[in-house]
Amino acid sequence: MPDQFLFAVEVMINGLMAGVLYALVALGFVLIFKASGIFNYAQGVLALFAALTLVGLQKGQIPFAHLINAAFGTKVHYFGWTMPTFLAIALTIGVMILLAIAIERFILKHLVNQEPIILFMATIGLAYFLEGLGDVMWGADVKTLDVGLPQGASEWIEDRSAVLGGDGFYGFFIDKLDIVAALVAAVLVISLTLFSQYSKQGRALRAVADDHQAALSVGISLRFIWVLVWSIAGIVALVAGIMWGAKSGVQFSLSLIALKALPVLMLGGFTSIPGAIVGGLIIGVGEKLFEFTIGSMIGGATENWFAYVLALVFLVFRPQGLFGEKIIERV
Amino acid sequence: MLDAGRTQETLLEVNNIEVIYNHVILVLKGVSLTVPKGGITALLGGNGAGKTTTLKAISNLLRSERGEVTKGTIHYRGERVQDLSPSDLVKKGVIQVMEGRHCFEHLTVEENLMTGAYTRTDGKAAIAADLEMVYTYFPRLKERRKSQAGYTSGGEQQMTAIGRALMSRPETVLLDEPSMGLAPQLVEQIFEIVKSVNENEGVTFLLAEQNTNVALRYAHYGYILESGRIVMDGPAADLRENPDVKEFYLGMSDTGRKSFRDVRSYRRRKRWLS
Amino acid sequence: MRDTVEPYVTEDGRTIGGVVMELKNITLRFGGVVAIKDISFDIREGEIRAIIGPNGAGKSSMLNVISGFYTPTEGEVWFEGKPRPKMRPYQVAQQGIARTFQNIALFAGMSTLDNIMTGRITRMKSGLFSQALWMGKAEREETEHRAAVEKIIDFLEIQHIRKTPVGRLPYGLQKRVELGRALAAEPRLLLLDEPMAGMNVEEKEDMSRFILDVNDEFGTTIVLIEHDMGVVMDLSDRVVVMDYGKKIGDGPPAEVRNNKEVIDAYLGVSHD
Amino acid sequence: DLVFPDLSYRTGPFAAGGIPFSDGYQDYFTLVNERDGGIGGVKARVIECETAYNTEKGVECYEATKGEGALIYQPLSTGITYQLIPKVSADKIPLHTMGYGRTSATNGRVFEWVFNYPANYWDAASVAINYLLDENGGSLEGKKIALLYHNSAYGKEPIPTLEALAAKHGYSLSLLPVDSPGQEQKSQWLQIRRERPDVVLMWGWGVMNQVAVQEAANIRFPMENFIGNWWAGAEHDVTPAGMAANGYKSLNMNRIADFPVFEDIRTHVHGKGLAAGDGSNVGKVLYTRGMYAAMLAVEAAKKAQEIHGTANITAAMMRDGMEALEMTSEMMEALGAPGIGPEFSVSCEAHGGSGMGIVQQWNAAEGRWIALTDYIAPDQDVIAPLVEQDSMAYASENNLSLRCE
Amino acid sequence: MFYREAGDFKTSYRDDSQTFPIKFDRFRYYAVLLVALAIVPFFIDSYWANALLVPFLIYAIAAIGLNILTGYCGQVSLGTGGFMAVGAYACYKLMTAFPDVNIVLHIIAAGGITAAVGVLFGLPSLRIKGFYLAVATLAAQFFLIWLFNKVPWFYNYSASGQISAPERTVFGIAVTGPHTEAWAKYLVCLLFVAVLAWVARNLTRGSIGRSWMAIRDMDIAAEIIGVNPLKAKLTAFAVSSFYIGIAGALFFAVYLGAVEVGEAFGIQKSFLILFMIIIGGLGSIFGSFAGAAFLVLLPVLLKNVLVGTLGWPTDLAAHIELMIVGALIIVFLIAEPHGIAQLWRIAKEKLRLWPFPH
Ligand SMILES: Nc1ncnc2c1ncn2[C@@H]1O[C@H](COP(=O)(O)OP(=O)(O)OP(=O)(O)O)[C@@H](O)[C@H]1O
Ligand SMILES: Nc1ncnc2c1ncn2[C@@H]1O[C@H](COP(=O)(O)OP(=O)(O)OP(=O)(O)O)[C@@H](O)[C@H]1O
Ligand SMILES: [Mg+2]
Ligand SMILES: [Mg+2]
Repeated sequence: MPDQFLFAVEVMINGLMAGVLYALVALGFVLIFKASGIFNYAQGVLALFAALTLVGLQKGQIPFAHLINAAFGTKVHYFGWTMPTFLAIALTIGVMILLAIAIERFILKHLVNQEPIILFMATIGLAYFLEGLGDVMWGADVKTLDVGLPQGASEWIEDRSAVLGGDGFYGFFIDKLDIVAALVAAVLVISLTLFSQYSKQGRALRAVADDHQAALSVGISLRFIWVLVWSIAGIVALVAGIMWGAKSGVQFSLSLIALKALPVLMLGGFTSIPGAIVGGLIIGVGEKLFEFTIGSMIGGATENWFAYVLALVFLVFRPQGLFGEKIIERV
Repeated sequence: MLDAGRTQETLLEVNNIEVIYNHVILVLKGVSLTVPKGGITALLGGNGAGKTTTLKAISNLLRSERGEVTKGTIHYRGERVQDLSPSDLVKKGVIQVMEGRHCFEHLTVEENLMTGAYTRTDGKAAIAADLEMVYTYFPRLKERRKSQAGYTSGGEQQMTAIGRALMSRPETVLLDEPSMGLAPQLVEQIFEIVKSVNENEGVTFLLAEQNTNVALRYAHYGYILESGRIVMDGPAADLRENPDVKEFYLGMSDTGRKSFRDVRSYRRRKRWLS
Repeated sequence: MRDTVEPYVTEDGRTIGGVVMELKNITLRFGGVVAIKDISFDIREGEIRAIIGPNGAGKSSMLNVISGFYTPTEGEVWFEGKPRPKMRPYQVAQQGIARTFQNIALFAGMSTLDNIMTGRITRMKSGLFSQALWMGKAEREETEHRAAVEKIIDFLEIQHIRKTPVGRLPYGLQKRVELGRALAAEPRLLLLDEPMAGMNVEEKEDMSRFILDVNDEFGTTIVLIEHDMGVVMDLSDRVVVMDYGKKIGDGPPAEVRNNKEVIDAYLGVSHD
Repeated sequence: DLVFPDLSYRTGPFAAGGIPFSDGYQDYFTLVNERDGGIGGVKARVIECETAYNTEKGVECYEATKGEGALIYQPLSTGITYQLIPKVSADKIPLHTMGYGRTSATNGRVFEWVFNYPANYWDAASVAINYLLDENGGSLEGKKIALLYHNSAYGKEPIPTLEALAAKHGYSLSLLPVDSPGQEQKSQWLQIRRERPDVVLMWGWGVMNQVAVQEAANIRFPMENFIGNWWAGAEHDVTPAGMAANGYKSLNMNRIADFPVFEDIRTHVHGKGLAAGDGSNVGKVLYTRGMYAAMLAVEAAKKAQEIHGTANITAAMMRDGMEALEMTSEMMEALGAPGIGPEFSVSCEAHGGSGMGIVQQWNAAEGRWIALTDYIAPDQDVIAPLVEQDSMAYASENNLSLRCE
Repeated sequence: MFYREAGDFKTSYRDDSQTFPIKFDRFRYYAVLLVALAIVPFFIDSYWANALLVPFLIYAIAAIGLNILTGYCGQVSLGTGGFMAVGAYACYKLMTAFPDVNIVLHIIAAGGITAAVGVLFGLPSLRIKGFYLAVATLAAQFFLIWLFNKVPWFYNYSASGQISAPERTVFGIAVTGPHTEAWAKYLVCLLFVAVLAWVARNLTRGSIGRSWMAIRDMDIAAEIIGVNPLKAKLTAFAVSSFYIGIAGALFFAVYLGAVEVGEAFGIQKSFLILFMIIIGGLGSIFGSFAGAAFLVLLPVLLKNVLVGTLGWPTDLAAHIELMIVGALIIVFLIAEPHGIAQLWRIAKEKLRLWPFPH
């Protein structure tokens, strides 16, 4: 059945696209892991926070309005202006950088040279804090995010590919938002790879991940490196927040996209930027194809666990992930 | 005091410092020392005497180990440096080679060396030239430059760590146990390198060593540290002649070198302080 | 003991036994790097066998081969007269081969006592249930082994740090604890990788004393890697010299010391 | 005073739905206090407790408030409802689960303390099918209907009913589960696109709704054939998709209109600065529903006062009031909310109300829901046996003897 | 001044390796146990039991279980929720299939079944290490939840897919079902906690515990020393899952009485319990209690203060509560990275030196 085959292809293409969206979230994790060996649990919340800030700025929401109203009995909500998108994005980036500075100043600085699990824990504290802060600042209702990204099926592709199949086939469905996401992801991955592999800062970043103390001893300023990567991770989170927020509105659940990124991260390797994208693509295609072929027979909604099982299978053969740095085992 | 090694201005001055780890473990109980510019100063002492702690106090790496200097002062070129960050100190020209190598495992040997030049701003060419210099000092590293440092042998890692420090064009190097785990030939070689860097480039060294024998041969001045206190200091040549140092740090008896086989009919040393 | 070779008399007149272990044409490669190139030598019952050589020569790798952590690319390890089949390191340990590590590999989160008790793990047999209830066998066994471990603690003079977490100990003491952990296994063959690196003379003397005592009192066969030529010359019965994966000398210390090739490759100047 | 705990959720993944409901629920009690001086002269006191839609926090809230003399619980969460059913039965406090919770609790013979009027999930499923029957000239023979559901107890509720109805009306039903929270629905919508069902029904909550509406628009599924249940039909479910959501339909158990009671709320509650929340939700779907819930509680309390002849009623009396509740058009008119819900009456056997619902449609240009139908009755022939079966199983599992006999 | 080892000499190795070598600690422990067993049950009301103590005790069991795996054996697991679900569903199936067997046996058997499942999902740990291992356990988490949600046999084909615990008694006193008294719930959980904590303590001080810790601290060295990694890791998985299974069974049967799998045992639960042991202290049984207390009691306390005492709006209070919990976690970590247990230990060390500063 050629149609069946074409459907499978369609599912694959959409899997690839979904994978790109996962990878966007995974990328933020990778950056921070690479630079400090920190498994950043707060990455999802960071995306939420960035998206909330963006929408809040765009719509001219008064930050902490709820708190102010509760404390002073006032009734303020909006400034009454709306901000042009690009300006809002620029300001949000500014906020993310400030946040990175604060994170370094109040958390990381005090936790130099601690074991990974402790740093992981600190990011959990951060996640709680940011979640609360985001809510207090901007409120917990669903917000519509509109930065002018195209949405919906690309009719151009749909029309042109419809001829491939029979009557039951309507052409390939590809979401325009996904195409934008893929382009953005490609740019991000390439530039970040170049940055970390070939620049002096990139080298310093990998050095920090290996050994905090030694990095300090050769004069690398941990504080600077951390502010740098957390800023970049914040910006990546903003990108992820925009892409996901455009689909679902901005709300608490946005922070749960981190769960979609975990298997990607593990499959690709915690330390590899290209790994994040390749991992994303494999997971995206794998889970969608499985749901398409077998999942629907055994009751559906298999994607969540299948992503992990797939990652697990890969890890059994390569315990450091596809592109992760080999775990050095020596005595 | 004799003037060996003290002929020039004082570069580093540590004044009566006390160090506490984890808020409870008192390790240094008032250590003072001075390092003259252009000299090689050795810090000697047994295990756990506090050599590493002293060096880390100077380079400000203590904080990351939950240790702190609770008393006393540290001055570098007359300026108080206790509150600077380690990277500021590197910019001022003080770099530490840490005990136990601490190479960046996942970076190649060459990348490790390049991180040493992180704070430098004098251009790629100068850095490349220094890289060549390090390779001439340590030809073995050139052979292994593309290997991940995590997979190189202990000695190779030690060379990498020293080379990495030299890459920063330091004014003062704090060298912690450079000879540990190195083959005898290489120990000599490394000290020769220290000496020639010291003489040719005018780099000042403060080195903590267990290998008293070699250290005192190359150093100008020595301090002996025990249980967190300086118990003796003097020009290296004098220390080498001191009978106690001879017996307990150099392993010499009146009749030349003692055999390790004879240690069993053994007399416990006396401690200067404990 | 199945003697494969006649007993052997050392320089200083001590008699040592037959061959316990024989390494036959060992080659070890990591990708392009050849760490060990076709090396053969034997280890005799009760001797102190030193391995020396420049840094990166492959000494530690050789120890790793013996303790089963690396599988040689080519060649065989014969133990007690039989070729040893491929086995996991813990199985090798169960055969009575214990070791210390070049970069201290203590269990940093545990106390000195627990670290040394871990050394006896191959000898402790009580099951999960009896341990869960801490009755009968488990408790008896624990007390018994504790007594044995206390002997080692006394022997190494580390009573005062019995309950200290080892992560906090100074380097020299950590090395000593590591030795204790290896000794606790009451091994037939004890492998020591640079046990005295980073020690001053006094501490080396202590360590030498322990090594000699173990060798004498328990008749433990010892393989020793060390860079301090004084120690090697004084303690060892026979010395293997390696240089970048090759064997360049093998024999009693005095002989090795004067070997031209060894001097060039390793010693630099002749030591006495 | 009369205590009405409000187990709300203003944080967590479902806050968007929890906030307006709770605002409406609380504002109405405040209104009754401010305008009428309370219920039968006794002030109502609302104790709000945040559950974050989390069952454990729900239990904590229940335990914390029940000692205050709580008269009725309205947890707005199927999960918490299941925790509370045994607890309220033991503590003898009525539980009202309006259009959610355990469907078979509609059988008052088994569930003495649980009420789910005016309608339940199975009613909803049947109302939707009856609406479709109506649209399709009385026959669904050969039609393909897909159910897109939240993969949880809540989402699975309508399946038995829809299957029974499929057997009756001859449509084919395909099931598409979406895992919580439901941000990724690509597979499901690609499948819908392939299979082209005539109608997609949705049992969603939280972010799942928003994504589904967006994805439906993406594949250009005809919105008028996409029908959500009454928990998938609020403003915030459709606004993120913008104009693309135009035409999306959903069920409702309460009509949306500019009821006179809102004016009262604005003057007596918001005007005095007593609004719950930020006061921006008046008139929204879930606000109206929350207010309706409070209205039903107040009416039941009045009934209880009437029956027992005391203004200071207890939880047990409240239950009696609920069981005797009768909502007529006149009453609703008098309350300033004409036609807000269907007419219904509660009895010892029947705790489930009439089960009627309307279908409404989103008009994106005007940004409001427009009712398409009047109250549609469910098909009790199909539902009643299912209820009987499930509630009897519960009774036998828990050794309950039947009431009302 | 009482807090000294001095004068408290040990004359046998047995005495020396007991749980509380210092007399004062020993007495305090017995005192706590006595109060918990003999006094609290007479005063407990249903709020204290259902909202605070019962969840605290159950989480403490789960935390001890996870601490055995993660804190003692060093294997990071994010499958706790899934394993709790196994315990809960196993208990449910057993309760409904064998109504006449004592519930305590069901709970223990549920632990046993969970242990078997745990071993199965522990197998990949032989190859996969560190945070990567989390993937194997996450696969368990998501797969198990999916399975219990999807296969009607597990929930006895009930319409909603929820499971509810029927009433069961011990010595004629109801411990599950709606008519359970607060004190009965509390006491059942307390006894399980007491026994399980004692067993955990025994396991961790013996040779099995040491082999776990050796694997945690340096797995390669441990293997070369003679620790069989397969055995060590799998026993850790088994014992840990046993505990978690029991916690799951109690959570379902005694505490909540009815659960829906995705809601009660979702990934959030796995994270929550992991947070507990990290905050409490990895590799410490006391830490498991401290962490469980911190994360169960603190939010309730904060809520009561913010809403009850200060009268803030509930949503604002909930948000601020999140911020405070988050900030406190960070503050704790900065003060002492090794958890509350370590803070406690340092406090004791200081006390021992008191009045001298060092
Ligand atoms: N991070 C730490 N926490 C607690 N105590 C420490 C820490 N680091 C070192 N110490 C203690 O401080 C004392 C001095 O240690 P230090 O490392 O300075 O000695 P050292 O002279 O360098 O010895 P070695 O020759 O063995 O390197 C030792 O007793 C050690 O146990
Ligand atoms: N796992 C490995 N992978 C790759 N290369 C390795 C590995 N282990 C050892 N080597 C290489 O093999 C060579 C021998 O290493 P080994 O550690 O045995 O040296 P060594 O003789 O012990 O030196 P040292 O005295 O410095 O400790 C080194 O060049 C090292 O880089
Ligand atoms: Mg040192
Ligand atoms: Mg070596």
